[in-house]
Amino acid sequence: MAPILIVFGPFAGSIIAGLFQRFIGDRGAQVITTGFLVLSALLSAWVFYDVIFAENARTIPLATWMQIGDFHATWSLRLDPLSAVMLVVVTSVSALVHVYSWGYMSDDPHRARFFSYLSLFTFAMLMLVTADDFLQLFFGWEGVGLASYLLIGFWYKKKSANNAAIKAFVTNRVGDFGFALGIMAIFAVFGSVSFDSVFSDVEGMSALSWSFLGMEYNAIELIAFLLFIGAMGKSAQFFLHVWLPDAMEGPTPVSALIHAATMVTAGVFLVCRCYPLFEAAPLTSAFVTIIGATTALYAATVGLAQNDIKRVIAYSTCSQLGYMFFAAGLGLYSAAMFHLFTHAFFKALLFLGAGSVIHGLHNEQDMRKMGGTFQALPATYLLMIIGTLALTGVGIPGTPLGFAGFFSKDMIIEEAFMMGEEGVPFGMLAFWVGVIAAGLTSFYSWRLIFMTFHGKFRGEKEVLDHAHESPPVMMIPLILLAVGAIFAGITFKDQFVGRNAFTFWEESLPAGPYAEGNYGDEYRASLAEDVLAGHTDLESESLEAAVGEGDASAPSQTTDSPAGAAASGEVGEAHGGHHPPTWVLWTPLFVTVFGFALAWFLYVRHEGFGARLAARKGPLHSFLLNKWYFDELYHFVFVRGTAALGDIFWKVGDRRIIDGFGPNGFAASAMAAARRLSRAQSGFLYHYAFVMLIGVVALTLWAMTGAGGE
Amino acid sequence: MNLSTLTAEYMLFAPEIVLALGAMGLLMLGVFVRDQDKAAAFVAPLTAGLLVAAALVAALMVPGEGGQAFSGAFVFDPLALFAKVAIFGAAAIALLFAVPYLIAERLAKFEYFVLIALAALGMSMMVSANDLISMYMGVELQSLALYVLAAFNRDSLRASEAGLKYFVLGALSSGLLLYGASLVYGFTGATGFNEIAIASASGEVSIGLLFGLVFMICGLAFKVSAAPFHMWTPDVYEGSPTPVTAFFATAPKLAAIVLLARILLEPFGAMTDQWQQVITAIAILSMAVGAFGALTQNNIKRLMAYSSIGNMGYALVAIAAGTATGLWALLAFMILYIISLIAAFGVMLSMRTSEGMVEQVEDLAGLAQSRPGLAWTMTGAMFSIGGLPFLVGFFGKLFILYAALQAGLVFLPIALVLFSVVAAYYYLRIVRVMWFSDPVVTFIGPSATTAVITNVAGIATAALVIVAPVLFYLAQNSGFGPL
Amino acid sequence: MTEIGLSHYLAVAAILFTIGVFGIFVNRKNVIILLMSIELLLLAVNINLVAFSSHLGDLAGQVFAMFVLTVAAAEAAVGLAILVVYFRNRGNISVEDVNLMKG
Amino acid sequence: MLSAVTFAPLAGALVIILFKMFSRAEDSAFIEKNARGVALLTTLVTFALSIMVLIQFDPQNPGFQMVEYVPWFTELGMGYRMGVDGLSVLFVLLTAFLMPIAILASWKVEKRVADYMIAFLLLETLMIGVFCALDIVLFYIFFEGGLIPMFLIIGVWGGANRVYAAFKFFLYTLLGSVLMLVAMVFMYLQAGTTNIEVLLATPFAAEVQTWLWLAFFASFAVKMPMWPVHTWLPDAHVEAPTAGSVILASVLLKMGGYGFLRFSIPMFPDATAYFTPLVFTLSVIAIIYTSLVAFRQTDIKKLIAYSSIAHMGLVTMGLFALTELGVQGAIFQMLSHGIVAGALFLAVGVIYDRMHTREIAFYGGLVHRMPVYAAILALFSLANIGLPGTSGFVGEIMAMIGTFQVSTWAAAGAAIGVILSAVYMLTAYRNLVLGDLTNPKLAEINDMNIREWAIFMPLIIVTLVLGFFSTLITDVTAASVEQLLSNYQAALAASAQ
Amino acid sequence: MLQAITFWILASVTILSAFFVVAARNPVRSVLWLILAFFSAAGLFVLLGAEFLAMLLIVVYVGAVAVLFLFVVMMLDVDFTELKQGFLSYLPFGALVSIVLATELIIVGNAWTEANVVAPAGVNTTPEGVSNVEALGMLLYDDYAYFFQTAGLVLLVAMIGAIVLTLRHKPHIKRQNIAEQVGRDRKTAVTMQDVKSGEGLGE
Repeated sequence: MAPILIVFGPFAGSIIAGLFQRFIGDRGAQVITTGFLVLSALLSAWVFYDVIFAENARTIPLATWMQIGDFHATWSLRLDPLSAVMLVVVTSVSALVHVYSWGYMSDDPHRARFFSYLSLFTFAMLMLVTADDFLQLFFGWEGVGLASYLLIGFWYKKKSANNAAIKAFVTNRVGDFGFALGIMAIFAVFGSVSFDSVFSDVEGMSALSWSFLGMEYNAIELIAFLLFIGAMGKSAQFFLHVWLPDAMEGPTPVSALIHAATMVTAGVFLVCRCYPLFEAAPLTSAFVTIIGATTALYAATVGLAQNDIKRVIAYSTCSQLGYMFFAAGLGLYSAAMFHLFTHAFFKALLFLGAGSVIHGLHNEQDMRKMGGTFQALPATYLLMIIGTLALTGVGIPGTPLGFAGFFSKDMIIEEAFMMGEEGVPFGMLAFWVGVIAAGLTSFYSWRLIFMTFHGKFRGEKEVLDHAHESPPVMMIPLILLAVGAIFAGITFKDQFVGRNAFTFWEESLPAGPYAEGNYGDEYRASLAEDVLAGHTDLESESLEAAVGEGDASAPSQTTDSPAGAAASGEVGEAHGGHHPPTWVLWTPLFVTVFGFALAWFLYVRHEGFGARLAARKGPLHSFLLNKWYFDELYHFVFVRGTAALGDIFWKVGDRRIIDGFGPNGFAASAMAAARRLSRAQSGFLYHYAFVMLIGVVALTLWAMTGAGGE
Repeated sequence: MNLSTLTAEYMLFAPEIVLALGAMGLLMLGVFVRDQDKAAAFVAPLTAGLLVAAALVAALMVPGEGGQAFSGAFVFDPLALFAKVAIFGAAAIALLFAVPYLIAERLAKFEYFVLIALAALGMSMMVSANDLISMYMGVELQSLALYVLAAFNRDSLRASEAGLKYFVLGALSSGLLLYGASLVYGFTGATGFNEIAIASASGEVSIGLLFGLVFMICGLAFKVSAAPFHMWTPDVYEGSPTPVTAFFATAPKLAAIVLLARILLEPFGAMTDQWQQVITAIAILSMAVGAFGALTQNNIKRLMAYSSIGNMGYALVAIAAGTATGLWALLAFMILYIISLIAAFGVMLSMRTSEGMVEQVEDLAGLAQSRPGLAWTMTGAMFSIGGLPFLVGFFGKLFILYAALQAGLVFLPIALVLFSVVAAYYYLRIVRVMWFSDPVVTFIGPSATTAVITNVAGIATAALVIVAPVLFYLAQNSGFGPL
Repeated sequence: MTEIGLSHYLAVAAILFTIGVFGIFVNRKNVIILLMSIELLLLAVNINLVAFSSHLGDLAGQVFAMFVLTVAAAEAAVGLAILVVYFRNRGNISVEDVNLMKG
Repeated sequence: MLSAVTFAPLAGALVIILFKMFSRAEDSAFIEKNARGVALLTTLVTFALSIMVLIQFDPQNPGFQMVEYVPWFTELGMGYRMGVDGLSVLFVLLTAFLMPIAILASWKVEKRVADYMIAFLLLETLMIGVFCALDIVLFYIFFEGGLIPMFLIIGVWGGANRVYAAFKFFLYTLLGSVLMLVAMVFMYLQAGTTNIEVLLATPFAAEVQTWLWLAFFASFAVKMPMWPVHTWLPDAHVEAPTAGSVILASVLLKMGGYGFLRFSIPMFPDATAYFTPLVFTLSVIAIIYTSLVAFRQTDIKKLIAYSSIAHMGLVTMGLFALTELGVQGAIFQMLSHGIVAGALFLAVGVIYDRMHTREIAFYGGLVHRMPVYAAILALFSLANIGLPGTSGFVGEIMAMIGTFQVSTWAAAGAAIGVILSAVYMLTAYRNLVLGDLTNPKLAEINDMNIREWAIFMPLIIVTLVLGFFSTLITDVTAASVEQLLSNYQAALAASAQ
Repeated sequence: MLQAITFWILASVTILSAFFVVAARNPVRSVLWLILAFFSAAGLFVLLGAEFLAMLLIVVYVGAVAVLFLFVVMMLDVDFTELKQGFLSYLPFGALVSIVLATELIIVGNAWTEANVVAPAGVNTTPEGVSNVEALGMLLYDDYAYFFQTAGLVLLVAMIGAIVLTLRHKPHIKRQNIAEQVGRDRKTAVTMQDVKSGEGLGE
């Protein structure tokens, strides 16, 4: 019952708020939706415990959606560690955003609609994460796309908002195009769309080749690739990233919830969910790595030059998603999920913090018109600093001291190095990109802080005078998120990627090379010894069970996946553990500090230097400011191209060719024939007689040819 | 020849006798009544009654299976029976249509009705002809009456021009027919169809016979207004008084096409291969002319003339099949076509404003609002003639397709349906004018008789559930079943 | 040249027939010539019929010709009547002018 | 039972006709006024009857059910035969379901109301007849007869360019179907019967099949319509009155798809297999081409019309995939499109009734005055896009999955169409509903009234319910589709030997 | 031989005069040429042994029909119209078609052989010792009575037609009505008018 309530509670809230606003008022709508969300969050926490620690992973079937022959799509709730993690992330962030929105949206006349959309989004996201088959996943996938569309375009009077909404939806659709084809391919290859039966058949199908668009591909590679296209769209990866910055047209809580913490991570979730497919598809995994790395670097560079506070964070999000993807591409699924988890807290924190700034400065988003606001917004300032520290991954390697991002991001960078060492394709590339991007991240994050809070205020005087700290209803969620941003890493490190990863993920994800390298077979063996020695408590029993299962699933991992092979094989034996060299551990911190220093130098020490740099409009700056001119390129190729093609098809194809030669052309020639016939009917007797005569002669000749021919 | 065989022979001829004597009686009656209008007023119903009586005599009095009379010059068989009943019926209706028109146009003369009766007699002889001479006499009896009728409105230049054109070209076609007949006679040595059948079936086909046949086909093609012998049709339809046009469009067409079918199927049944291609050519030309010729017409009578050319093209497709099924399909098609035509002409005869008759298509504008009953009837008639389903005309075409395909023809049926699509345009155009536009002129209501006949025919075009099976069984029992 | 057979008569009839047809479609002067051309047509047919009748030794052809003659007379009567009516309306009988209706 | 469903509307029409005939001129206003009521009542009764049919229908039985037979032209092998199977019963229901809505949507028609209602009721009889007929000639009569009332509906109550549209519609579709008529007669001559049940079991020689298939294709492709014979549809839709557009999009187009299912595929399996690549090609072209064209439309009805063509492309693609999913998806898509496209046209009708223009540029910012309308239009726009959770998605995805198994090209093309549908639909929605209310003429426009609510409610419910529980439909059609496909495979196997 | 010469003369006269019927500019001359054509055709009939028909041709055609033509030509005051443009361009093609037709027909005529004729059952031969007229008469009133009656009807139709088309009861023309004339008396014939002076008979 609880899972059902978690998922459908927000839905009910959404419906009530959306349809019965007239009866319950805006306040009622807020209370109801937020109430449902808080309830969901609490229940999610319970489910999280129930699934992961009480080992109660299960699937709750609800109803049949489609049933045709072998094709079976069901409505169900799959509760396993992966979805439990997502449940917690989604519901908790969503609940906080709901609460935050009480304050943020307090002046908006359409609050009920807003809360309805937010809850609708949450519902769709929950459907996505609890899906047990690809179809329901797709339902949630498109559902969040819809909610995102609605929320981006929430201020429907703004033309830019409407356009951004359409851009987001359509770009997502492009991704969904791949996803849908992926589903089709899955059904064509596996004869099923349910996760369990697909994943269990992967091995048998790994050699199968499949013809697609005239070419032969390895079936699994093909499927993984197509699914990844979907993930690219939703997670704003390179090529399909264009919508995310524009999505900032929506209200800030939306950005925090959808475009930072939850929806955009759905792509990562998808890849993790389908890791058996990606494990069996090395080429696609390599592609994932490349795309992830490219995105991480690209978004970071673009972030350097942006002036809109939300856009900076948006590119930051994009960049962080890149981290997650290249991690997943390298086989570091648990690390990717871990970063997803921590990222949710600090990125939501940053967005909401930015929202607080915007709220405080009366909807001012341009950082060039801010500065020196830390006195007016001290709490926000502090929280933003926490968020930035978490994002940039500040922490002392080798110790449990560090913000959330430190554990997750540095884990990814280090493991990328290790993968690179082991020869996993593009591992080293990913490592260096990760390092560089970390430096860039640090720079633009601190740039944001400095431009916003330090120095002199550059906007209109009145704005600063009226600047105010946000109300408690907005600050409390911020504080809760800040707590997460600080502690989520250290608390859950062992669970996600560390020693407890085996029992944490069970079969839903491989524990990852770090865990396997450090706590793998030897560790398990020693645990088993402990158990044999009589340390029987609940935890070790479950561990044993996990070990057993881990063994059962081991062969497929060790043989098929390079990561798995590396993890359980040579590395573990060679180094007696899974540890990168020390310089690798320190490099991220170093670049982070360097980035901070540079930002400080440019924006505090020599305040105005950055602005002057920007004012010079150098080619590099313009290139970055204009996001590498992607929008222009896409506008030219796709938007204009589509329009031109549409016009050609319509005006030339339909009107001139089809209608021109078809019905209208025929009608015209028929009328011409009719007029000619009508002229031949001259009214003169002798013409008539002559025609008759010709008829007679012709017919007799015709008859003679016929007679002769026989 | 003893008396009993003579009586039996004359019994076969009874409908004609009734008609001939009746017509002469009416002629006398008309002559001795001084007031012309009065004479017309009571000769008309009497003539209609006479025609009905003749039909009844044909249907009921002729004994048994029919047979041949006058040394085989005259035949009474199911085909003739069917055609006669239809001809007399159509003639009677055309005649009743005419009365109010003639009175309104100050043309009421009893001769009109007598001429119609005599024309019907000629047609009756045509469908019973079993000899070249009786064929010719029947054709001429009919034609002479029709020439006169075309020019009956003798104070109208258009009517007299129509009569003149019809006469000159008709005489030319008679010449062709005769020349063909003379060749056939010369190359077979006989004028009787029975003997010609034997001759044409034996051995090689001589070129003279073939020529004779083609000439005869040409002559008769004129009578059914098939292309390229159709040129008179639009002008004559337009120029003749409307009730005469209505008559032209129905009974004479049926008589001529039945005669043509009889000639081709009976005496020349063995030469199917030879005449089939001639008929095919004529049929395609007719369908094409019928389809395209009417597209630009604004005079509704002229339009109907082209429509008639096209429809005769369809009928020729049925003949081209050259089978009993084809004949059956032909009869079914013709009778359904005539029913639809009666409805259409009934409406055209109702197109009278306070200033006289109008006959432009545009004059029908808004009929659906001003006179919905007439509009529905005309709509039904147009869609029926166009061969749209759930109206009876569709079945006519269906049967023709059926017969043609059964006979192994493929090209003709396809041509038929394609031309019928083109033709659909102008039927739709009439419907469009009636329904889509607003009324421009107001019509004086039709007379009671016209209204009743028109509406009954209009309902019949839609009541295929009743009409089609009845027709079917009629044709079936006439001995021309499909199998 | 000396032996006159059926085909000679038929040839005469054919030429007459052609002249008759020719007269109909080539004539531009007046309608009455058309009527005469028609008579030529019928005459050609009659020659045909009589020639065949004579060569076949079958009288049916001659009887046929007789009826053709009869009908030709009737046709002439009706034709001339129509012509008169037309003349009364139109004022002349030029073939070129018989084109009120066309299209 | 089926005859009752079929001819109930005709009875209603006759009632109106009789009242019209036997009344004096001064009563005509009264008749015009009450014609609406009579028509609504008739269609509701018909709907009730059609539900009875569905209740009696046994979904387990793949064959024809509730068969009625009355001798009629028996010598020609014809007969009045009616019956439904899984392939057709839902179309009957769809038709009967949409008619009351169409009538309600026409409530504001003031011009020649009685004639209007007669035409619609006649049309309903013919449409239901198409789906029930078990005799090819009877089928043809219903199929083709429908042109007449539709011609009048477009021509009399249509927009400015209605004459051109009506003629184009009529002649185009007529041209397609006359060839089918020839083919039908030919089939009769081959098989000796016009009984569809028997014909389904009659094997035709392979070369004969090719020609017959092409002839049927000519008819159904125009009706669907498929590229490149689609150009009549935008014109017809644009000019037709709202209810006419609804019926045209929702039911008339489906006749083509139904025809493929009923005739082309089962009766000419070899030819079907042979021509499948052609159909796929045309379908994909249709999907992409018309989606692009739709994107550029300035007339909202035209946009929806082009969108319909694209969706029908998906249907033909699914049908000719000849996999269970493909066919089921196509059927589902047809039914769903019937609801969704109908609703979209109705939605256009709502604003057209108020402002009398369909130019997208005229509108903008409607949401300010018509929030409820905006929400409903959004729902159906999304359903048209094929958002999961609406009926639009289910058919699309099933058809595409089914096709992918056969042709990845076609499926990929269709998937591109899915992207494009979002582009044009959302753009149109933005331009109509969102943004500022700039046009002063719109300042007083009113939101939907109760009648309009009543029109949309059932459609909304059906769209969503089918979106979440597709088995409601697929279970009904499953047995028949399975039989269709197994017969098809068997026939192919037999001819391969 | 004599027969051949006669044939050639008659045939050429027939054809020539037929040609002049068509070609003559004056319709009166056309009629006269027509009469000549009939005469020579009658001669051909005699050559063929159809004496009765030859006589009939002269009596009916020359005596009635041609005279009727002449009458009408003279009654209708026809003026001679000039040939209009375009005629000459149209003539060659027309002539060509005519020649094709004539050639075809002559070829057909030459194709006649006895072999093609299947001796039919009902051959009507002229009995021995019976003249052509008598033989025809026997046939006409016996076997062909049906046609004979029909011919009567055709003539009836022609009569009705001619009358109905041309007979005019002109209402404003004074006609002599003898009964009325005879029945007049003073009462009806004479009326008394009281004419006042200076006013006249103003009606």
